[in-house]
Amino acid sequence: MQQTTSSPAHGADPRDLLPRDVPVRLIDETGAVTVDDGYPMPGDDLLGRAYQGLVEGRRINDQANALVRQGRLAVYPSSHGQEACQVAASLVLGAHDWLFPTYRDSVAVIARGVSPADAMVLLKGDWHSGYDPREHRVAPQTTPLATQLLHAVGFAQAAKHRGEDTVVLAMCGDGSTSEGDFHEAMNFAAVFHLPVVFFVQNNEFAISVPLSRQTAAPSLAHKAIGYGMPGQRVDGNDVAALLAVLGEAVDRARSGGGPTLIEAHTYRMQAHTNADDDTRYRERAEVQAWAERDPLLRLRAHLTSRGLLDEAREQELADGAETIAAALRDALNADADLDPEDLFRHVRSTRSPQLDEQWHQLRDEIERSGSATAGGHR
Amino acid sequence: MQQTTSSPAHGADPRDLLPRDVPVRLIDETGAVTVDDGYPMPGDDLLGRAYQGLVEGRRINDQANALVRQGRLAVYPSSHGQEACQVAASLVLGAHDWLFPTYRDSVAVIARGVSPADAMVLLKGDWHSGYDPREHRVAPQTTPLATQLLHAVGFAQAAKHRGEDTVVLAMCGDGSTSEGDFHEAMNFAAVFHLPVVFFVQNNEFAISVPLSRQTAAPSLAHKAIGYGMPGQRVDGNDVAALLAVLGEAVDRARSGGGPTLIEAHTYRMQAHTNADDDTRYRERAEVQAWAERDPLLRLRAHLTSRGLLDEAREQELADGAETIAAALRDALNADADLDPEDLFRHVRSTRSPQLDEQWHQLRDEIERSGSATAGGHR
Amino acid sequence: MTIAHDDVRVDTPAPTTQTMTMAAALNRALADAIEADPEVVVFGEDVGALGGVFRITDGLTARYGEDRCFDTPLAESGIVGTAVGMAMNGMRPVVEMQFDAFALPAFEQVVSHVAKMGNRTRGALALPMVIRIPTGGGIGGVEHHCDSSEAYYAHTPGLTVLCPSTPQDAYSLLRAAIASPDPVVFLEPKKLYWTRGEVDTSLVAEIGSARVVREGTDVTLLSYGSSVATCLEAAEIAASEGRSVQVVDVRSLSPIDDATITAAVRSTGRAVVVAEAPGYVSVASEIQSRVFERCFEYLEAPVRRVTGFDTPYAPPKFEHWYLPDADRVLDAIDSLHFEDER
Amino acid sequence: MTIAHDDVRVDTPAPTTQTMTMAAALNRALADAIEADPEVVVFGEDVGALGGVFRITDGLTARYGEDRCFDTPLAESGIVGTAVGMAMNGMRPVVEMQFDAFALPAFEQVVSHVAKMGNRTRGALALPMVIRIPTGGGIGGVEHHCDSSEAYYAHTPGLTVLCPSTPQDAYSLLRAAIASPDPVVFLEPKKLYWTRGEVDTSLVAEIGSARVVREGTDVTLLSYGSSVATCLEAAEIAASEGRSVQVVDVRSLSPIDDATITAAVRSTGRAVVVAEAPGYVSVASEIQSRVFERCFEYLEAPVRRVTGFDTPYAPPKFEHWYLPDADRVLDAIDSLHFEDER
Ligand SMILES: Cc1ncc(C[n+]2csc(CCOP(=O)(O)OP(=O)(O)O)c2C)c(N)n1
Ligand SMILES: Cc1ncc(C[n+]2csc(CCOP(=O)(O)OP(=O)(O)O)c2C)c(N)n1
Ligand SMILES: [Mg+2]
Ligand SMILES: [Mg+2]
Repeated sequence: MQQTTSSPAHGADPRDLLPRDVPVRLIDETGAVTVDDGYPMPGDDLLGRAYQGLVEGRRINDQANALVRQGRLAVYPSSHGQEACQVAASLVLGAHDWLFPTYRDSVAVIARGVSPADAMVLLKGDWHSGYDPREHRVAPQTTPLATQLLHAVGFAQAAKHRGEDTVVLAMCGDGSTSEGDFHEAMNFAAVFHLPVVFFVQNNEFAISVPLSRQTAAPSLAHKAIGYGMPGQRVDGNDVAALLAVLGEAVDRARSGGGPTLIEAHTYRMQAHTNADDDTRYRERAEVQAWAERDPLLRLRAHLTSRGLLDEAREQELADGAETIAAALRDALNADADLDPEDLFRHVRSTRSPQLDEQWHQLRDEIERSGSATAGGHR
Repeated sequence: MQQTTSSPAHGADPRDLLPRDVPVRLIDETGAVTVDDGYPMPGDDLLGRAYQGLVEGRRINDQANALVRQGRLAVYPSSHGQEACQVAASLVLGAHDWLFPTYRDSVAVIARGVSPADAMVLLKGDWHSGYDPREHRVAPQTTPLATQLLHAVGFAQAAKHRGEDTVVLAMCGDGSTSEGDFHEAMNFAAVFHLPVVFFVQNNEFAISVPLSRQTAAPSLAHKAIGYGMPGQRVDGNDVAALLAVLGEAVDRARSGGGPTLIEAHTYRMQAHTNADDDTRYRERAEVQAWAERDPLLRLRAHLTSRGLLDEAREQELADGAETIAAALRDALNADADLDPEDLFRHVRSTRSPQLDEQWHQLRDEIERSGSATAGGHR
Repeated sequence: MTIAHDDVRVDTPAPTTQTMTMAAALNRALADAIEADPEVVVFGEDVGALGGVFRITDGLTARYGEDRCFDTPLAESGIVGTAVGMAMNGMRPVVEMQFDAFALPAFEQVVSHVAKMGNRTRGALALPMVIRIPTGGGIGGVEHHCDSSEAYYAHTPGLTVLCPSTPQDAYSLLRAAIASPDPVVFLEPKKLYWTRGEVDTSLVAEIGSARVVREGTDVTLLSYGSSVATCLEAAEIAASEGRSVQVVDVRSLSPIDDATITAAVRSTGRAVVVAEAPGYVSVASEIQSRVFERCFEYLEAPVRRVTGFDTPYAPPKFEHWYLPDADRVLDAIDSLHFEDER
Repeated sequence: MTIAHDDVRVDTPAPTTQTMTMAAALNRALADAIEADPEVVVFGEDVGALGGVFRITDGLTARYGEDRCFDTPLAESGIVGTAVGMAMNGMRPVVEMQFDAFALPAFEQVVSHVAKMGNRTRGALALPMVIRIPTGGGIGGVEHHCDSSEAYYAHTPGLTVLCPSTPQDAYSLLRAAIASPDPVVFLEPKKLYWTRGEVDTSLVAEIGSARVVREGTDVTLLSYGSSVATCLEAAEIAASEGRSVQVVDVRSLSPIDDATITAAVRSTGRAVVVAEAPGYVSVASEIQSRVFERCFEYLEAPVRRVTGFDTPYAPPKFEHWYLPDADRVLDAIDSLHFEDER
């Protein structure tokens, strides 16, 4: 393990670590280009792929919400409105990089290649996680807030130890920056100078709690300097800006420049999950105002105005998204074949005699009841 | 409880929250004055009291070390070299303010009025804490790192709730800034805009681990902006600068200006505790270099050059310190009268039947053994 | 009289006894405590405008202001740690953790300070504070939302640990907890939040006392929280099979009411301990060993325990296999060497 | 052959059996593991240049470089959380917590991830990692330096919890822990660090197995860690009084070796469980209830437990009253209804 610790920037002005006063933006709300000296506009091809991701991501969010209403998913924390962040987080990573997502980042997980049905296993309740993390290099979606940031750091440390040039992108929400683990993760990454990009989706809320109750800082990205890493703010509904800012951070990480903290300013357009009632804590007008800044509409306007998108392509993308949604519906409408013995597998690699006893007890119960679906026996 | 959350500085430049590039200093290593536009030199009377504190603090550190060697104290984490921080932390507080110290801050605790013997009860092993926190408004010295910072914040929140103008000064070391609780405490204090002064004694080491392994930040005070509070750096061996910088923060807190993070650059001149062997991890030359910046010698030179200190006064102060040391010696050489039943008192306000049973069992054992000092009975 | 959750009124004197859900009873207890004592403050994540993810703090901020019920930053150690500081300074904080597993970041504060500050200072800084934790499963929650963590707290000297099984106890134990000069971990079985029952708001429970909730002569079921209902269900079935089953709600997990428990088991000579948490090193195994110790000469059969398996809590679709149910309790009863079956 | 701590050599083939302290045995186990497997890394607070506050990692950085043994920032959740990430990425981290109480900030990572990641991912990300924790008292340490926290870990499904009582077990259990594909909490009794014994470095212990350390026919003492010595001392005294005492070192606290324990107690019909931690909801009470359950028909008397009191750990000057000693164990033995005393 390379234990090079980066010493406080010698010569360089520490203020260079501060984020901009205004979030980086490359495409404005009307779809028009905003030229930025520091960040180039991503190429057309990348923008096109991003648009496809947005269309599919939006469709997946809608479909998952519908599946909750139909009782096929226990719960779904939608990223509606945050799809630009989701898609960019996936597109900036190389095949051998790793993503560390939260419960809200299903769209990013799917954009990495995980099948929507596998990504939904957790929320369907068939198991705690439904994909092999190694296959698409995506860690299990994490619920205990900010804890995954430390896993990401350790993961990067192991990669660096082996001399691999893996970059790790770790996601969390604005509320999660208040947790102690956020602090420890940022600090470890900076002290060990690791290839980690911390990507905070500041969607203004942690369930019901607004950003103003999470922090009094000028911005969340202003925390970076306190760890000695650069921080940057970006318009979280501008996928072009996200690709540029995240891309730069990934490049820096890969070339040995250490970690970066990026705050995307976005908005959670729907309730925290279906179990939440957001009318209790925010005005409809506020939500409405953000609808105008929709990431999908914005990129559509941009691409259309530049002649990169026409109705035929729109239809093609819509059809593709519909196919994905249909596959997800089918998968979730099918009842998985669950094996009660799974409860006792993987507690440890070797089953203890105690767990064996417990499994035998359950097996007897099930046998007596004559069916594996009923728990009881009388 | 006033739940005013301070919103990200409107208008004001967030960069104003950054500390200086160079720590504030009012008296240099030779004792000469360094004029500073931002911070006035404390008055002669205050400097005089500070000098007395330094002399007494140094004597207490020496005496406690001796008591460890004699086996009268189990352990002593000395603040030798950090006495300026210790004394200033106490002097800037008003009678109704509160101090939240760590295990290393015995000199600060004593400077608040706690008797040295009471302050040493923890280290002697007679109980976990030896003074009534309310009497001198000093929380128990805390060992689990950074945890006391949260207590300080909650304490200040309660004071604010009652409309009291209490200021709380909370101390920790450089290493402790890496703990999650440090982060959560800073953040709560800033979000609730509380009258807390966070005072970090950066003595370059956390036991054996040097500052470079704790942080890659330009300075620890650079963390403040990430919470939206001002940060400042100060020469931790210059008691005048400490009084000025801490005093300003206390004033700000008292007048509703919210919390401040202050980093004092100092040095732990001795091993972490007597149980530590610092030759394993640092060069003698480094320690020697810091001896030249001794806080006591520096203030002595300053006061002497200004005619505020003469040999008679020195002798008087030395005698006073010797009286304190003698009292400490006497107190620690006396064996406290320990009552085994104390084990069962204060576990809860009312003793449970189970604890009653356990006490009766112990009492029987002791009675059978015929002596409360022997644990056994055969 | 059945009143809806939203009907809870505290401005005007309410009748002493009402039917309400456990959630409403808890809400009422918090409101009454806030009214009764100006030092009581309620805080945590989403407890303000939202009223908590389970709506236990519903309406408190609206009625009593941000001063008395407010949201904090998202940091559990921060919540518990600042509560410690407030309690040191004369307040009575009642904090909410959102789920069992999300109380874990505060564990150092709980063990090293909440449980020890009073002891450390010889009572000078005893901490009158309550940590409310929605506990347990049976609600189809995804990972981290259904754990039972009472063993961690009950093992820790210095903590009082309570767990109600009825709306009445929810009310009167929570009032007792808030009134207590000592720190209390108050475990609220999520599964029971929407069960209804009579609540007499003039009752304050006694900490450290168990309650016999059903008399019986053949066997004693010892339980707490959501498992009490499982025991009552099992007792009912057993009765129809001619077996007289006594049910004790332990409810005070620390300190525990040895007297009531011991008397109950001695009277029947047989006992089963039932709880949802994994059984290994658990409150259930503690109760089991205490009963063995104290009732050894009275026992006709070994004391049994029916608990969650020693696995991580099951995914929603596996929950029905995981959770102890009445059948599993009846199986345990059947194993108690009854003469009529020998 | 008695060799000093500093003499541990790993560059050249050492004789298989040597006399050494438990501290040296642990150091040797770490060094041998680092040499045997390039994926093993050791980290924590002060484990580098200092060699750990107990010198267990002494010399590792000097010999194997910063790559293999290094200091971290002062943050326990950070240490355990990054270890989780490393283990996810194919390494075998062995982390040191400085004292029991200072492992508590990492508790959420331990319970919600270390214990569950393998389960969550159906074994795809089982975590081969070891958390070493110096445990227990008897060293005159001030508050927070003498706690025993095995109950917290043993209760948590998914964790393996080990606790050696001899230098040999320290070596061979730690090697087994590091070799295990599963996460292990490895509790090192501080009080025993400087006790000496023979260590055969060719031995790797079996996780999940208890060890009969003294044969006896009248009563079985069940114990682990520093209490094993207390039991052996009591057995010695009892022998001089004509009582034949068997002593079992449980050593694997989770999973536990029911077979050995049950057979031992059945052979004597009497048992006392001895441990230093507070007894309430403890590993001791778990063992006690398991023995009651499994040996009920064989028991001549109730199983007793001798444990720490249910109070915060005592200040140094009170420690001799707090800690279970041989006399207290002998008292418990005396209470076991021996016929010769009836
Ligand atoms: C440690 C912890 N505490 C509390 C929770 C409960 N919880 C789940 S999501 C959430 C809000 C998170 O807000 P944020 O980090 O902004 O992410 P967002 O949901 O907005 O994407 C809370 C409090 C949790 N999962 N983990
Ligand atoms: C949570 C926690 N982890 C570890 C320790 C052990 N420990 C005691 S002091 C210390 C070093 C603290 O360094 P620093 O904060 O710089 O304070 P200093 O000792 O230099 O005054 C450590 C690691 C502890 N007391 N608490
Ligand atoms: Mg958010
Ligand atoms: Mg330090």
